[in-house]
Amino acid sequence: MTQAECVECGADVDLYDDLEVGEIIDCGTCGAELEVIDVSPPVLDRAPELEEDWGE
Amino acid sequence: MTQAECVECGADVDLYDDLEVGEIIDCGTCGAELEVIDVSPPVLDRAPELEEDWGE
Amino acid sequence: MSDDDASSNDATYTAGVIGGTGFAGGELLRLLAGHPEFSVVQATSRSAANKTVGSIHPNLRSLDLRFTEPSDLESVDVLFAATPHGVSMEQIDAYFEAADTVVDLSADFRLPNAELYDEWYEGHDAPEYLERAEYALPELNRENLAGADLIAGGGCNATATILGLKPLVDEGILGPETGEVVVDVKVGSSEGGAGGGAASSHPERSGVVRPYAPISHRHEAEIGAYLGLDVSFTVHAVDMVRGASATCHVFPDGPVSKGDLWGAYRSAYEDEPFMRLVSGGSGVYRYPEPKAVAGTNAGEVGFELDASNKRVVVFSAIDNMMKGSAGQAVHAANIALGLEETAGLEFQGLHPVGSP
Amino acid sequence: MSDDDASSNDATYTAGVIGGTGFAGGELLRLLAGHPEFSVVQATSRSAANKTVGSIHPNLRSLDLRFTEPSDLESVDVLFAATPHGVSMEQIDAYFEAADTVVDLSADFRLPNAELYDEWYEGHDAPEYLERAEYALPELNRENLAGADLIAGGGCNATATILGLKPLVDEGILGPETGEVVVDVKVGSSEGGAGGGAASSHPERSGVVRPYAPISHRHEAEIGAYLGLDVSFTVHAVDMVRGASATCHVFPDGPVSKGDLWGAYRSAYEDEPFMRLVSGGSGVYRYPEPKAVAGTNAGEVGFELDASNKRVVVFSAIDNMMKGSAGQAVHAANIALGLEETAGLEFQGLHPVGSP
Amino acid sequence: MSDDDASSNDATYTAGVIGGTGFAGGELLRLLAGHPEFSVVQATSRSAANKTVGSIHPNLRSLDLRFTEPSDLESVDVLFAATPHGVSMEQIDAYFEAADTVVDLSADFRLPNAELYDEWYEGHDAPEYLERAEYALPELNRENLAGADLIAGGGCNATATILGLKPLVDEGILGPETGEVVVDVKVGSSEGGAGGGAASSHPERSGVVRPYAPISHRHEAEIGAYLGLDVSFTVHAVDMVRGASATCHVFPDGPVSKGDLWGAYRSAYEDEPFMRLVSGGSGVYRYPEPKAVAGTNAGEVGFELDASNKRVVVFSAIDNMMKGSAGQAVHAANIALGLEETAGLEFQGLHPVGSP
Amino acid sequence: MSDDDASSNDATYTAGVIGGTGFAGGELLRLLAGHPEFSVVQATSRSAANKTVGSIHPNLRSLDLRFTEPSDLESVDVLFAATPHGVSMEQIDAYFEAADTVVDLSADFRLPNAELYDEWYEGHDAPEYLERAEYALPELNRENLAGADLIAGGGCNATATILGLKPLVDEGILGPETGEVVVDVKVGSSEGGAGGGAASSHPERSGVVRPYAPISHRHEAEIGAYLGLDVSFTVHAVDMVRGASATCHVFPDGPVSKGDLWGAYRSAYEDEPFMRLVSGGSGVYRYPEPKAVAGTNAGEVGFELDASNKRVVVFSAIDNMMKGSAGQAVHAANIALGLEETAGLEFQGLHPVGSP
Ligand SMILES: NC(=O)c1ccc[n+]([C@@H]2O[C@H](COP(=O)([O-])OP(=O)(O)OC[C@H]3O[C@@H](n4cnc5c(N)ncnc54)[C@H](OP(=O)(O)O)[C@@H]3O)[C@@H](O)[C@H]2O)c1
Ligand SMILES: NC(=O)c1ccc[n+]([C@@H]2O[C@H](COP(=O)([O-])OP(=O)(O)OC[C@H]3O[C@@H](n4cnc5c(N)ncnc54)[C@H](OP(=O)(O)O)[C@@H]3O)[C@@H](O)[C@H]2O)c1
Ligand SMILES: NC(=O)c1ccc[n+]([C@@H]2O[C@H](COP(=O)([O-])OP(=O)(O)OC[C@H]3O[C@@H](n4cnc5c(N)ncnc54)[C@H](OP(=O)(O)O)[C@@H]3O)[C@@H](O)[C@H]2O)c1
Ligand SMILES: NC(=O)c1ccc[n+]([C@@H]2O[C@H](COP(=O)([O-])OP(=O)(O)OC[C@H]3O[C@@H](n4cnc5c(N)ncnc54)[C@H](OP(=O)(O)O)[C@@H]3O)[C@@H](O)[C@H]2O)c1
Ligand SMILES: [Zn+2]
Ligand SMILES: [Zn+2]
Repeated sequence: MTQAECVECGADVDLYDDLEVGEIIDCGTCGAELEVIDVSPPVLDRAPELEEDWGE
Repeated sequence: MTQAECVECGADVDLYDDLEVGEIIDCGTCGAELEVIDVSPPVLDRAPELEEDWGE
Repeated sequence: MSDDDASSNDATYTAGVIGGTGFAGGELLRLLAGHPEFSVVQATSRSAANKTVGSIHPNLRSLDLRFTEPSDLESVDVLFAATPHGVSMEQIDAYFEAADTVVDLSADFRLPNAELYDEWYEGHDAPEYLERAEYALPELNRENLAGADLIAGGGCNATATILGLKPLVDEGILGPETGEVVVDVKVGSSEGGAGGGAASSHPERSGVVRPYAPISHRHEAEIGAYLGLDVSFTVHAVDMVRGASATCHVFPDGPVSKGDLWGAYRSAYEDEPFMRLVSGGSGVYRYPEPKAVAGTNAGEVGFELDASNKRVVVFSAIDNMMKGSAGQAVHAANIALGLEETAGLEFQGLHPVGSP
Repeated sequence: MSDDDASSNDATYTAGVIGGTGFAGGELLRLLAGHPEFSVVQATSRSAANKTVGSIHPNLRSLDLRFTEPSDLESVDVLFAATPHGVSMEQIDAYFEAADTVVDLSADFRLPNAELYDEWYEGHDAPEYLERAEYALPELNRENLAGADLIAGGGCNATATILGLKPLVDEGILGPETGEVVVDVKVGSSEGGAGGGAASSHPERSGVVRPYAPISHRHEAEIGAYLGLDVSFTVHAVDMVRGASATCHVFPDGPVSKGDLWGAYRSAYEDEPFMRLVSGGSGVYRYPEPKAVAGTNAGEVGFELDASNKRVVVFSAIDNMMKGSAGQAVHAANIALGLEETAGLEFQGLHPVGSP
Repeated sequence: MSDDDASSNDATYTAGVIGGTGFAGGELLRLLAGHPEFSVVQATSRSAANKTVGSIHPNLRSLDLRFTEPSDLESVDVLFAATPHGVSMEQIDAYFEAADTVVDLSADFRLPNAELYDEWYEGHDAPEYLERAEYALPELNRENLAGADLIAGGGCNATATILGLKPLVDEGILGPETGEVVVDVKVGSSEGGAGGGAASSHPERSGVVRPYAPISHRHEAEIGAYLGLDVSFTVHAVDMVRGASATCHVFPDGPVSKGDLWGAYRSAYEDEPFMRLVSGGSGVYRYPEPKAVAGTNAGEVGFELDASNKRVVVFSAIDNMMKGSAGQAVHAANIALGLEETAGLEFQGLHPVGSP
Repeated sequence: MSDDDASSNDATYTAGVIGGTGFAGGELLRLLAGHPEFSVVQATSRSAANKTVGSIHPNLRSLDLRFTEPSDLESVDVLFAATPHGVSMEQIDAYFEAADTVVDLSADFRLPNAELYDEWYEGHDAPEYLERAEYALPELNRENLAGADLIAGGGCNATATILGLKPLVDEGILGPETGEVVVDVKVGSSEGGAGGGAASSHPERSGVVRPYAPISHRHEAEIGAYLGLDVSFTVHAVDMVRGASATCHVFPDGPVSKGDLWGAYRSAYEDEPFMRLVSGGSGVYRYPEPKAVAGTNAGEVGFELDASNKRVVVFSAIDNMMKGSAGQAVHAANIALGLEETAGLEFQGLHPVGSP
């Protein structure tokens, strides 16, 4: 298992070995949705926000 | 029916003719509890606050 | 129950409601059907066309009216539109073909110009109507509503905030130059409309104090435009269905007395048919509360002076479905048409009442 | 808000309310103040004498009326009494000295005779009035209400039950000889009145399904007296403020069809101004629900036929503060005085609505 | 918060949860992660694969586990399936390839044979497993659970009913030949699962007493199969999230005393680790209530004797997410594996508590 | 249910609870009875002496313990006092006669000195203990709790606020010299304790957004004493039973980035066993919410940066009965005695959950 840094909060995010470019995972610390930009070495970026209406 | 001024908000408070010194009424505008201090002419003052716990 | 006839003969004006299955649309139908001067001739819906109004709004089961498609507008005196943002700006020409007066409840015509609109929303389809439209809140804009033919209902959180702060602005206690204005709003679930998703399901939405718009709520635009204030605005969802409550924390520049405050609020609202001042007093209900106005077009406003840190706290409570949308729209229409302001809006609310 | 004048000049009848700080009393005040034919001249309270009505009932802040002591009754056309059981039977002579017509909401005059009263309560002070009194529920007793001078409001759970079962009794589908009748009732917290104790505090009363009258509820007496049925009656407190919902599980002797049931319910309620049949259909609201009638004088009734075990399930929903008390009282007074039945009772209720 | 390690080393058994984003799945994950003898190695979801468990279940934010696709099952000792009806019967062979013991919470394996299944559902894909499966409710079926490899969790309303009536059946007070058994159930919104539609939205679902299954609820099948009783069953939605409360109105053939009833209930439940008798007593909580057991695996049962009409009223309350699903499943698994019955199920619930 | 033995043999410490019928007292009893290192030997009550603990706290029906008079204290290792303000300061000598360690949940020993106490309360009976007492909140005062013999539990609203703001103070983002700090708090009804009056009755308290402490709340004293901040503090009652949610609107002097904020909060709470950062993310629960921590000792903290007006909004949520009182007390006692910090406090909370 490798790790990458969350671009939102700076925490380490565990990455499973078979993760592929384009997959979305959430940071376990801040919950941000992160897109896998590269795998070796792993790079994460904020996933494009779904214009999700969550309560209004 | 006479009137007196509410010491809290300044609104006129209608006073019934048989009102007596010491009676407590509430101001119809601001709700403040007012004590009748004098009747001719009528004078109102804030009634001593009951240490009323109304929700905590 | 014997049927109410939706169109009563001696009504002066015919009315239509676009978006009749929605929450605001349902309230418009209730108010207009009970209004002495209106007769409802059409309620539109795409999803429930041909169904009775009562199949969606159970309180209106006695109303003898069926939804029809919005593509097929009937000619009316006044057309009320209660659709999501973006629909009315596309349809506005069609609306004016069908009606003399249009009252729109969405944000489409609320802002005074296209620049401000673009700043907070995403491009306007009919910017030429922005100036023509009048903001519906009578306590703010009564003088311009008489005879208006395009009326834009205010946002519910903006309405609560404007009602709370306007007296302070009018008296010069608050202005663009004074310090921070923090507006902390609490709202019920009907604000989200009938179409709610996962976050609005009963198990997830019950019992919450949920920061749903921590920053950057679009109603800031209206508040800025009409009060000239930049406010720090945060909205929380709480466990009620109806109601919006705004707590405004205000820091005037100089010393303010309770007398000053009473003066400002009494002069602003003493003659307003729907406004009540509720500040202190005794008993259970000492400050504005949404449930004290639930179901009504009333607005409650009150305040407290925090001498120690020179803060004024202003409380303001409305029913978002009434003063915050459908009631405000009918109130504005009454003024536009020269009717009795309170016509159709006389319901006094309930006590006791839970979480209406 | 400019004041409503509690006494409007063109009202035909003057009214007084005993127990004006209570929940039923507050609703009476609201209804009578908004009634075109009544003008409220007195509301009594021992605990809040001299205070404004609005200090207790926040929805009535615009009403210009103060509570006075009940010992000092003014002369009125109609006196409404909304005090706990036992008060009216002591005061009834004084009431008739002050008024021509008395409408009592307590159980004091509900039962037809002293024997039955003694069986369920503890001895009557004025048994001579029991026969004179008319049970207020128009759907049951309309023909005797015209001109009545002593009217006894029904119990709220009894009202819900009677409305649900009466059509079956009238059609002979149900009678003293048919099998068990199980009535499982769910009620809101306002049924307990304003004076609640520990069990009514918000932390203890929220979220409950609490069997509060597992057996031997006194409303069985009214149901027995007016429907001729011995029912197995159990009442649960649930988390709402207003509302009573009765589910009646009924086992007719012979086969019954859905057509029979529709026939019975339609012939009973088709012409009733406040009754709605809600049985099946589509959408969210398919059977009677208290929240669909909250704040109104409407009663919803519906049923389902359980072919497999020959059961009929009847659902019935009312607002206990309206059809179950204050609304029923005003409805009966309207009939007694020959007024329009729906006068003052036109409010159609709200949608959406939480737990009103 | 420092992370819990989902898999603790000294745990005896590995576990997987199918349907981990659902309401029952979330509770399984919570219980298993806190269980001294289990370590959770997999939670599946199609819609949230790769996401942390805490992104769906906010109470489990400290759990270091991500959802994976259900198509990719890991080998475990015990596999818990909490999917909608119909999924497990299709996947059951795959489940047994991955696990020695399968605990299914759906209705797929609850009924004893295919005939009964077909009568109430729509055709079974793997009828050969029906006989092999053991009904999970220990109070009914403890002796067959030890060593069972396919366990079928009971329906929540059936569980509440069976717990209430079983002691009467065991003592012969109630049987196929005795009179009507009316079961009037009140349930919370979590019973509908995480996927709710329009009727489950907060504005529509708040404050209801809504007859949602007036007749023909499928849980009647389980009750018939395991108690030998045909019950008249009606389910109401009320305003709570968790909880199922069954009120059973029972009419024994001959006279029954309170002593008989206490005897029946004490001998049935005295030694049961999760059952409590609550019948009368003093204070606020005198009969079973869902909120007294909310969050726990406890079941409360109580009764009252209505001498007048020879009725016994039985009250029964559980948390549908615990005793009614996830808790019952873990309890049964504990027995199947020979663990301490209460392991992982020790939480005692809260007081005060609102509507959990 | 077989009885739990309240005093388990291998427990290391004996404990007593003064005020055992209260809300905080009940939670203390639940936590201590389930704690591996404590055995409860006494729970006092004046009003329920001799009654079982389960007669008041229905979730504790299996606890084999009866209330005794507070005048008759047993010798214990640790005495927890959960009485209204003013009782402990009178009894403190008696408490220390009975116990080595005293944990008091009232405000009596929260403030650092008599001057500050007199400013906010009305004169202290035992000011000599004020300095000896340690504030119970471990996130603020862990280093002084080890070995402490007098521990003063923090106020629940103060706790929520301090947890939210402390990281900003520690990093120098906020200080006595920075601008206004507005703290807008929303709380549940259990904060008022078991003894509620008219305003706490279910009909009046349901569905509220009620400003109950508009200004001058005493918890400001604690916040000032321990964070060095003068805050503008307003508390609202909302419709939940448990929970306190503080929204802090903060205006740092200079520019702050999201990275600065994450840095401050992560360094403050990353190693804290009960603190969770919840700021954004996806799904339904994106910011701190009381219901996500209900029943647990967890605290959630999150923030958002309002670039436009240089505001930081900080959200903080706790269960007032746990992190805000009983849980905090047990946590502090664990530290004082050198036990595992999380001992007895492992419950993870529920999902879904309504309004617990
Ligand atoms: N809820 C509030 O508190 C509140 C307060 C102030 C202002 N408003 C504003 O009022 C408007 C309505 O809000 P709401 O809460 O009532 O929303 P809602 O419940 O979602 O109702 C929306 C209505 O619009 C109809 N509709 C949607 N798209 C349409 C389209 N393209 N063409 C025609 N009809 C369409 C829908 O019916 P069909 O899908 O059946 O056609 C439905 O009747 C919104 O603009 C909102 O911002 C609401
Ligand atoms: N709540 C319901 O759903 C419902 C439904 C049907 C019928 N009812 C009946 O309506 C009546 C009132 O019920 P409620 O729920 O409104 O009760 P409530 O809220 O407790 O009100 C009782 C009222 O009676 C007054 N009162 C009490 N004792 C009195 C006395 N000895 N003399 C004069 N006034 C007295 C009280 O005011 P002061 O203490 O200030 O004088 C208060 O205004 C009851 O008989 C009840 O059975 C109620
Ligand atoms: N709720 C209760 O009170 C209760 C009580 C007793 C028994 N039960 C039973 O427990 C089961 C789950 O109920 P629930 O309330 O937890 O429902 P729920 O909240 O709707 O959850 C269903 C779960 O199943 C997953 N799922 C759905 N279809 C699937 C498929 N074809 N293959 C794999 N996974 C699938 C869903 O996740 P994805 O969509 O992400 O895959 C979700 O995690 C049901 O059978 C129900 O009858 C529930
Ligand atoms: N509720 C909260 O959220 C919360 C949060 C933080 C701190 N606190 C503090 O915790 C304390 C208890 O609060 P609570 O909410 O649990 O209050 P509560 O529910 O009213 O309980 C108070 C308890 O104290 C007992 N008591 C009252 N006066 C007493 C006296 N003179 N001598 C001995 N016992 C007495 C009462 O029982 P008997 O009458 O039967 O003796 C009762 O058990 C308060 O100081 C409160 O400020 C509460
Ligand atoms: Zn992160
Ligand atoms: Zn005044």
